[in-house]
Amino acid sequence: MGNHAKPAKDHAFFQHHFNTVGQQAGAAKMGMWLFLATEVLMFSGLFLAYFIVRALYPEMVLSSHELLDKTMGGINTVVLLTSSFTMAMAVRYAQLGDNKRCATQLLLTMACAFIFMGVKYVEYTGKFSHGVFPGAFFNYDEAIQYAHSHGHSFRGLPHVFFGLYFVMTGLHGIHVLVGIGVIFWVYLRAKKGHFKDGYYAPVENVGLYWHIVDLVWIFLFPLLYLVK
Amino acid sequence: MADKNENKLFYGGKAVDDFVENHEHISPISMYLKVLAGLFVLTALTYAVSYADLGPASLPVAMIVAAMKATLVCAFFMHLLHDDKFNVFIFVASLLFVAIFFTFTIFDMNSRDRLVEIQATDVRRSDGGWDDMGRMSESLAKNKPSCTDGSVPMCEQAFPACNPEDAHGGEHFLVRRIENGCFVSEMVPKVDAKGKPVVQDGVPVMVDAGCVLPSLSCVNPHTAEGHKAASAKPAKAAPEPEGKAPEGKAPEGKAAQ
Amino acid sequence: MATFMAPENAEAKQAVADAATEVAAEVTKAPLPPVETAHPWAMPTAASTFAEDTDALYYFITALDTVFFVIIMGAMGYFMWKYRRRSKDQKTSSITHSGIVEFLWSAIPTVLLLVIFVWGECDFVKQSVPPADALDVRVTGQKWYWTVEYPKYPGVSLSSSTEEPALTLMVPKDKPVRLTMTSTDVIHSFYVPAFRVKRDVVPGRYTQIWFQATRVGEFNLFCTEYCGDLHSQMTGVVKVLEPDNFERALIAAGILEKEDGESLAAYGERVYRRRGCAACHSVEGKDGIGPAWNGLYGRTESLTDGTTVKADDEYIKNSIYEPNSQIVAGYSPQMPSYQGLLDEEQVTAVIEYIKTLK
Amino acid sequence: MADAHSNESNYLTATRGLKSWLFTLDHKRIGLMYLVGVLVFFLAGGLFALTLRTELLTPEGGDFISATTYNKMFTLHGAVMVFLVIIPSVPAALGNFLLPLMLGAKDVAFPRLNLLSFWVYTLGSMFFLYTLAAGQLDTGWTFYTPYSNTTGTAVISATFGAFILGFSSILTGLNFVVTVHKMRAPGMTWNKMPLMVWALYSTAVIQVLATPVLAITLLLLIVERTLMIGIFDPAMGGDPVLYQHFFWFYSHPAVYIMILPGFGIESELIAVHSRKHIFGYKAIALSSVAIAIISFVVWGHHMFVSGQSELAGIVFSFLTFAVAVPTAIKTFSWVATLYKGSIEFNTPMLYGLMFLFTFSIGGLTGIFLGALSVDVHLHDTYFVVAHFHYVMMGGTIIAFVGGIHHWWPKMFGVMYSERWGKISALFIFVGFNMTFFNQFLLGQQGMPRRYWSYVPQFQQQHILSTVGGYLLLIGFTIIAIYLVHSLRNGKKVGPNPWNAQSLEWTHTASPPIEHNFHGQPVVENDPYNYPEIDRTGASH
Repeated sequence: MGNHAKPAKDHAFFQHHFNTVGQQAGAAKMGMWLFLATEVLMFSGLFLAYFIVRALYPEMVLSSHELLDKTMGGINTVVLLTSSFTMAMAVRYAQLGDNKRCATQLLLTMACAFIFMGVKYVEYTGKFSHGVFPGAFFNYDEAIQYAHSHGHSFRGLPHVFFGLYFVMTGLHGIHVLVGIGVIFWVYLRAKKGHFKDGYYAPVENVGLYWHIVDLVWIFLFPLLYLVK
Repeated sequence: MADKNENKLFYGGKAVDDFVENHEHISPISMYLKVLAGLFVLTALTYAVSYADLGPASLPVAMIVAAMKATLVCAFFMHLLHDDKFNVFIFVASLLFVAIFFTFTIFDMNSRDRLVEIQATDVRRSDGGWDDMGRMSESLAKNKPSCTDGSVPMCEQAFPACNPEDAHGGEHFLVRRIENGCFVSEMVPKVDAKGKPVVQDGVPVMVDAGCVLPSLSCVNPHTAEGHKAASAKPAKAAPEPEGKAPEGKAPEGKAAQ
Repeated sequence: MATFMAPENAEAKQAVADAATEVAAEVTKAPLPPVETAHPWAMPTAASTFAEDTDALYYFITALDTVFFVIIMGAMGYFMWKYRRRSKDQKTSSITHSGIVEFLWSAIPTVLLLVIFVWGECDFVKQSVPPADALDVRVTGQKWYWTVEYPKYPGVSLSSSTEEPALTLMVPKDKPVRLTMTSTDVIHSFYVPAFRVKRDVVPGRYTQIWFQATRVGEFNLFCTEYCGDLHSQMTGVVKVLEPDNFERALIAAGILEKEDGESLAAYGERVYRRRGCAACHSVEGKDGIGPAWNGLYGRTESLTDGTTVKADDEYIKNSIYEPNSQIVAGYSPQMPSYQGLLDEEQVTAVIEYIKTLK
Repeated sequence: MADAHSNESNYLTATRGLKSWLFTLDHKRIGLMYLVGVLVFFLAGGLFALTLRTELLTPEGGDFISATTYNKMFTLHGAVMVFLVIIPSVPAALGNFLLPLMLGAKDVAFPRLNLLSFWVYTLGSMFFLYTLAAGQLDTGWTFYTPYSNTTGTAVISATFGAFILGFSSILTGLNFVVTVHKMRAPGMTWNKMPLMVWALYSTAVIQVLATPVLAITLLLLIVERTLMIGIFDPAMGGDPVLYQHFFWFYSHPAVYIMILPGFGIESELIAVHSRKHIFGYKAIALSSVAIAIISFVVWGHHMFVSGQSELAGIVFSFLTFAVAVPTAIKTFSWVATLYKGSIEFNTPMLYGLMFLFTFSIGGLTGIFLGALSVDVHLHDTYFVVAHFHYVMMGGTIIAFVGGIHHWWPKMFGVMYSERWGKISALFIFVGFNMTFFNQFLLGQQGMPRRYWSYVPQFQQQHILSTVGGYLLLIGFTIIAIYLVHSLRNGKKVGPNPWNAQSLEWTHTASPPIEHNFHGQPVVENDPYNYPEIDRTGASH
């Protein structure tokens, strides 16, 4: 791909304080990886809280998580993995300078993200309508009835589990929403044909961000929905 | 002396001729498709496994599958396989620090609970006296069933029971106790299945299948409402647990739920 | 579990009562005399077996630190004088590093630090494992007083006071004592400098310390984990007694009963001081965490729910047993219930006492 | 303030108007704006501290402020000094100004993120100001649960402020790491970077790795307070000691975020003003990185008596001693740098030497607190207060003040009054030691921290401490006056008044031009290769 050399510094999105385009792109990507490291550490706090609560109240976590809908979680996993794939494809087309195909893939990614949030909405409202709120707002009377009607029973303090569930999936959901925002931003830029001549760092970085959102979900799904 | 470098280009500390550096790796679509297929297969696997009751193996299995999926995403979708090695290092380092965070905290939590169980512990009985829980849990530890198995609970002692009733619609209260040598906290309805109140004088007195769960005076910091254990009467003629280890009555204990 | 046996016959009872009165006069003198003082440059009075160990290590580190500090500052001072700039073009050495010197000043501190670690660790382990025959004491921390009970002596209870240094813990000399502690609200920390023991008191859990006192006397007890407004008043007095006197003195000081000939109001005042009421309720008109008690009786109070109530016997009794059912406007629901902590007679005495406060 | 040697405009005069500052992408201007913010909050935090000290003149509480006010004051003093002053002081203020200059870069890697970081800092500080208006905060800067869950003060706005400030810190750290990796001038190998850059780099690594955990901790605390989900609050089934793990996993590395940049400044001060090559360059550089990493495994020493398991306490104690070694290496190396030097006692160097004195005390007293059995006695007493003030103030703030004096001519092209500089340094030296040395003695006798009233036997030392506090106020006031005075009336200086050898002195004017350098500087020299060094080889 050495055929798009531009000799001068008149590259459209080149920033003056860098020496070369390669330096600029390398710096942007390294910055993104550092940001991803902070995301990993931030979510790690929640995962640690989960493991501690699980160790303190094993039977509580096991009895509570039965109330979550595995199928909905599974659908969301598939949706998010697909979106990761389309995102990777978008980066590929941006690398090739194919703005049109890149935009299409970004659009598909956003569609998946919206489906994900839609399923989450259904899950959340389903819980809320039966008194399953986080923490102090957890309505034990309604929630116990709801659990019994599904053949489950709580042991211990389900308000802690659902508190964690809402915080973990909520923070992840916020990341999905932010993701939709930044994907839309690169989508607009792809529409304008910005990505060419080896300049594709924004798509790549948004892609990295989107994949980390996916990664977090890959762990959230089994821990919250599946594990016995 | 600086001026002589005015028009030179440098990258990575070395003078370069070409303004644009190409170092990207473009993977074929087929590879992305293969990865996606792999991810779907693993998802199906973990979903299916969750229906098979693996017991304690369930968590490690699920985590291994998730780690495999994460590796696929990182290596191919995120291009870590072909990326600058330092970016790989950053990512691995972040995982390393997560490991530090987890290891030390969990180490403390684990070694602490054991200590509390062995040494800490005397619990005020409802009559104002104290029981030595340390000895109770010692005797329990001898033939202790798995902590996660809640099917044979023995009601030994209640921990400070608190009453966040305002927070919970007023029909339940919180009880912490030791069960099979494990800490268990529960929200317990104020009225048991037969409609019998398990609260007397605003005090959580659990009377369940022959076990008396006396509790400490408790304060809910949110309402600062305090309660103090009053007299607790066993439903069946269980012996008063006057400072005695409860082996005698433990076997006929029944689950509170 | 050995339990304290009440004396059987009348004679023995009388003997205990006499001794108790005698010691009571000694221990309930208020305020207690100022506790230990020491030279500002020295460690505080050493009154437990741990104190000697801890102080030994403390002085060892002090000596070591002093040596190192003198070396570092001595070198610095000497260089500052010797190599001060005398002329603008004064030549300096081209030395940039020295493997052997750098190795030595890494290795020597490492070894010394290891010694300190092992020393501190051994003492710490010793402090963590109480002997089996230790006297059991229960400590409850609460905003902002300590309650101390002795399982071996049912009914004996000591409390600290935020108003004056109050007798909070009594222990025999030369006997190991094990404290099992919990808190009912926020984290507190139990600290007796003279014993060199400290441990946080955590709500929802039990923590434990033990010590063996080596010296008869009175010592400070501090709360060292910040716990709110009266954190600095959550102090008490630890009294170490000869083992021979201990039991009698403890019972005399720890059982709160109306004495013969004592007026109900006077008894109420003793309850007020001994059961932590003073932490929040002033009797001099300063409103604290709770309303002041003087002029309270018979007053009409407006409550947070907008209703009003007359502060009569019924209301006060209810406020003691179910404190948060009726909160006076301007206050927050913070008071713990005294159900089971104060009996009917004590509540009546407190009400009588409130009546006398104008 | 135009450059005395040419008519060329510099970064201060390149553009004009408030907007050109508030929306600037120039790292030097952003650094200066940070500097102003940090100094304003330093004043506020200092005044809170003086209020506390004044109250502590007598053993009885209440002769100046009430217990409630006292608690709010020490909380605000701690929170403001930690989150708004010390953490951004050296990295965000001086570091922003210096890092690209020292590396020979035109700017940091992400100038827009840099500006964002400043605005996030401003937003975070607004939340702190809002906290002041909305009932203040009385939890202590550590926000321990369950106290912070139950107190009636404005915990949410304060923790949210700290949460936001965390992002500012992360953005700065991220920017610095990338800048050091990608923006070094040709010839600037890792071994030719000034030690200030090494220190900023190590700091940035900690900022990136530790701060996100603070973010999630504070977020959980906010959720715990609003929704009561039962992670930290024992009344809801949580564990208050778990909160302490979460908090100290960030906050222990954070004390190295605070002190490491101070080490960097110290290395520069000692080397430049004694005209000697820094002794043990590699040891100092690598020990910065070692400290950065080890700092992540010692947090449990804040919890020796908190109900953490004894076993965990022992492990943490051991690791704590491990972190003392690299610190000792640095101190010895600085002293050795003075050997056979040509030491000039100007104001920056006085702070450099003062740092060695105070930081040595701070470091050596840390050994007491790392030793388990001794810590049981000293934990949460004034000994701890004295120790961390010797490290944070005697270390970071003294180095920061020294750094301001050292780079003042570079920042503004003017020199301050050397005589007043020395006088104020004397005030600060005496005042500081008078304030805090007594507190070691108070602590060893068992005076608990955060006490509003105390037993009378401690009064004498408290009085001394308070008087020392006022001496500090005088010292800092003098500094403020002569520095501001120098801006208009100071003597103009050339590009390199100290005759230093790092790029910010040798390759650009004072003040620097807008884009730092004409062309791309190429590094040929070691940053500590001073002309006075005797190269005849006979110096060993």
